[in-house]
Amino acid sequence: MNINPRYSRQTQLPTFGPEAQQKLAEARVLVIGAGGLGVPVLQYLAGMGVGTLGLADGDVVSLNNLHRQVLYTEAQVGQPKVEAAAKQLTQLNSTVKLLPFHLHLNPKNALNLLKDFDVVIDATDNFEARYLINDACVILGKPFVYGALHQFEGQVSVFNYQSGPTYRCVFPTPPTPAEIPDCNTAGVLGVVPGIIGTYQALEAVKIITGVGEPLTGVLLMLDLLQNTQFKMKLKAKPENQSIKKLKSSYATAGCSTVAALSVETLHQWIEDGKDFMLLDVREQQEYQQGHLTNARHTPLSDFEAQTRNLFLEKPVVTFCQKGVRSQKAAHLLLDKKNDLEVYSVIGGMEQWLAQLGNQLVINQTPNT
Amino acid sequence: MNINPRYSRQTQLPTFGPEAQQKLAEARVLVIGAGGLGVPVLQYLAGMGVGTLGLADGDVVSLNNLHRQVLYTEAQVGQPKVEAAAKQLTQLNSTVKLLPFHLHLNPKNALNLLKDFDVVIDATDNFEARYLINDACVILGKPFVYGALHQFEGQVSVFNYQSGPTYRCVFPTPPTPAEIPDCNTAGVLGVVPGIIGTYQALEAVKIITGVGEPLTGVLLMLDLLQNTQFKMKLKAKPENQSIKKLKSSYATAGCSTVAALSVETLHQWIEDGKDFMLLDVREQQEYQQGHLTNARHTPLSDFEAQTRNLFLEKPVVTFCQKGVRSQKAAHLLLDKKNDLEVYSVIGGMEQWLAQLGNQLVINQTPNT
Amino acid sequence: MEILLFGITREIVGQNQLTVPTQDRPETVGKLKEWLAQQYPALQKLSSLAVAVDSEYADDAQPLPSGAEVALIPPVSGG
Amino acid sequence: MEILLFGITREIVGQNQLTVPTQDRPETVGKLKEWLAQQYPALQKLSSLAVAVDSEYADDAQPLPSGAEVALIPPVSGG
Repeated sequence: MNINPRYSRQTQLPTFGPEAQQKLAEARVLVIGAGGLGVPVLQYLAGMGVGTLGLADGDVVSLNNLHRQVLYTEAQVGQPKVEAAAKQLTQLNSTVKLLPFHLHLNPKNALNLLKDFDVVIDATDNFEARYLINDACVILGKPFVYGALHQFEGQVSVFNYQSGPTYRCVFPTPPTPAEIPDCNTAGVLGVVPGIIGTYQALEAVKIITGVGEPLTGVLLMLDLLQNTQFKMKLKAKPENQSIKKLKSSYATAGCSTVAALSVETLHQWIEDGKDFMLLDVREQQEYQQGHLTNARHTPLSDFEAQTRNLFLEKPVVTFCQKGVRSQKAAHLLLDKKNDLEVYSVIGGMEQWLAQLGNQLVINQTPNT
Repeated sequence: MNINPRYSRQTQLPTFGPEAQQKLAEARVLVIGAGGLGVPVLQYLAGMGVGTLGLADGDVVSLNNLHRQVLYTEAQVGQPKVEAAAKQLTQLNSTVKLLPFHLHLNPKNALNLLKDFDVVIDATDNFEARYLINDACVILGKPFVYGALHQFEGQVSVFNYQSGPTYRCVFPTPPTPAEIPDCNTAGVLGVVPGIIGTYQALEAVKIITGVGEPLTGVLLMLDLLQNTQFKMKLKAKPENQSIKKLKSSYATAGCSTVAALSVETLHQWIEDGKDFMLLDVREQQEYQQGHLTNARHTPLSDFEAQTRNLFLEKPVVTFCQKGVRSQKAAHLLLDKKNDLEVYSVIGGMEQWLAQLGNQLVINQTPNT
Repeated sequence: MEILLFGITREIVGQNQLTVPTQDRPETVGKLKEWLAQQYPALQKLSSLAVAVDSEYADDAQPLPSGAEVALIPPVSGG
Repeated sequence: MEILLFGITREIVGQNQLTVPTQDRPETVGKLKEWLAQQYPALQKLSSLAVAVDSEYADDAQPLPSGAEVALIPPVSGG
């Protein structure tokens, strides 16, 4: 067995050894969510030498992510998280095969995305994604490591492992937004997802290597303000293990998310010929003064009528002058179809002109 | 009160709010050790917005650190950890004042170093440093957050906080190396110090902000293989709270460490006029072919005699052709004086010539 | 009977723990939920609320012995 | 009497837990240490070994009641 000096401190652990290291090297792990939980999971799994590490996230780095998403830099604000993360993680361990997926998980892409991995990490921050991950893992027979938090409390468990209980065996149905705070609105102390995420990384290592006791059949609750823990033993319920098909939508009304898109990424998407619909929601005069080459004009003042007959199937990118109206338009679209993949371009036309000049701009009149 | 949008997710926590954030901004925290424990402590304290963050460590980044010290990059191997860490942390949060100290803590520098900080984090990996930190904190009246680990077990506590118990109230005297594995020789699974370090960061936040219950008067033991925890209530013993003076040495025989030094840092030290002794341990012919301007010739073949009358007081840097003999020499010096600050230059003369050419080299003859 | 609270149930009740008076002691988990809904109507709207009895997940039909340690565990979604 | 083991004491004893036979039950923490030293001479060389009795730090003189839960906690230095 090839012993890599890089991992010497792990392989010299009597209970770990080169055998467990080899299992890590052969493992394919998918981390869904590259935020507060995903960052420590990714950092430690990459550092420890997981061979293939997929990372899926549709968001870009925001300044108010940095207090807890300590992998990113101020200079990466506005960049897609998976790109930023892959860049950082490669510098930490260039021997890990990193597979970044810049997307929001949805019922159309989930099974295809998950099928190539051995272990899935649920590092998301909303119920929609959590129930979708659960159902997809049950259908595909993949174990997944669950982590979630509320203020100073955390929950960790390993679900769907060796016929063990699933997430639905604890919480059968998704709560509505009126019941439980969801979305990206609750407060989080920076280090709390750091603690929960490191626990998740360790559970992934246990599953992959067989070292230790994975948290299967148990929900671990951590109260980090008081440093107490509580464990609830779980029972597998057959009706939750026999899911055969995903639901068409997992959206809990009112809690869909608009992803932010940087002008660089938009430019890249156009150059790459990515299949999406670009909606320019500015008014007639603004549009005529200069618009992107492939933008469809759907002014916000008449948005409902303008979009009534649109076939909302592919991802939609909304675009305006400064990035405010495009947010509103994006939310209007989500109200129509709550599992739509929607992006709003940060800074809009002004940002585009500042960073990319007249590239791909039609009818731009000089500022006089 | 100034509300920084960067920390919006923290300040919107009802139990935290802008007041706690302001306390973080005003806090001065010293993290001793920038290794497995120190890295997560530094990442999260910097991310969360601690105003002044000192980091003290005398080591350089090694390849076999990267599995658990996930802040560093492969390109930083060989650089002093505190420099590498400061560079990374500045990119995460440029508003934190970072104070890097490239040194090994010793009884001469400890009190002066610690006195300017409010809270100390013991993120070291040896008993020598841990007892020294304890005693220095008791003398100066500073609380410190203790974290340590053994295989898959971790210990966390807050010591010397508001007249609470100290480290010596649990473990009165340092164990000898024959009793307990120490030094940098035991195995560590990458994510285990990640979990303990994030707990330490949270305890530091509790002390600084007054939010939650700090782990004072309690030793928390985590068994991470089985996900169990055990708490031992502690009692403060007056004899441990009345320490007035540091011991002259905390070294536990046989467990002193040789720090690695890069040629760049050595060059910097010479340029800066830093006060240290440079010993070239190569043989006569090698030395004559070219040696650094301020190197004293003490060949390894006659090392004992050559160094018998040296006054070993200031830091010593050992230097050879490739970096192997300098390691041996460094250990011989430590056998003579086990609290000596000793560095061995990585790659020796060959590395110097490759990176710095003939700078500061005397009598270099061309390779013919 | 003591009931440990977690997540949103702490905020609804306003404390980390709750005591059910002896004379009210419900016989099953289902009856306990009814009692809770009466005392704290906001708890009623939690469609997925796990109940642990002596540290094990319990269905509504499960009896509650007199010395049982009960915990209310709602789902949480943050990350 | 059951004794929980941590750190190096697990390696010395070879398991995570230890049972003291009823007929041997020591009366104090100090006597327990003597008993342990006899059974596992390697434990004797631990100069700093904390003993918890019912989750509280205990000095050698502390009596050991019959139902006591004991834990052996050695210092650890890794980081």
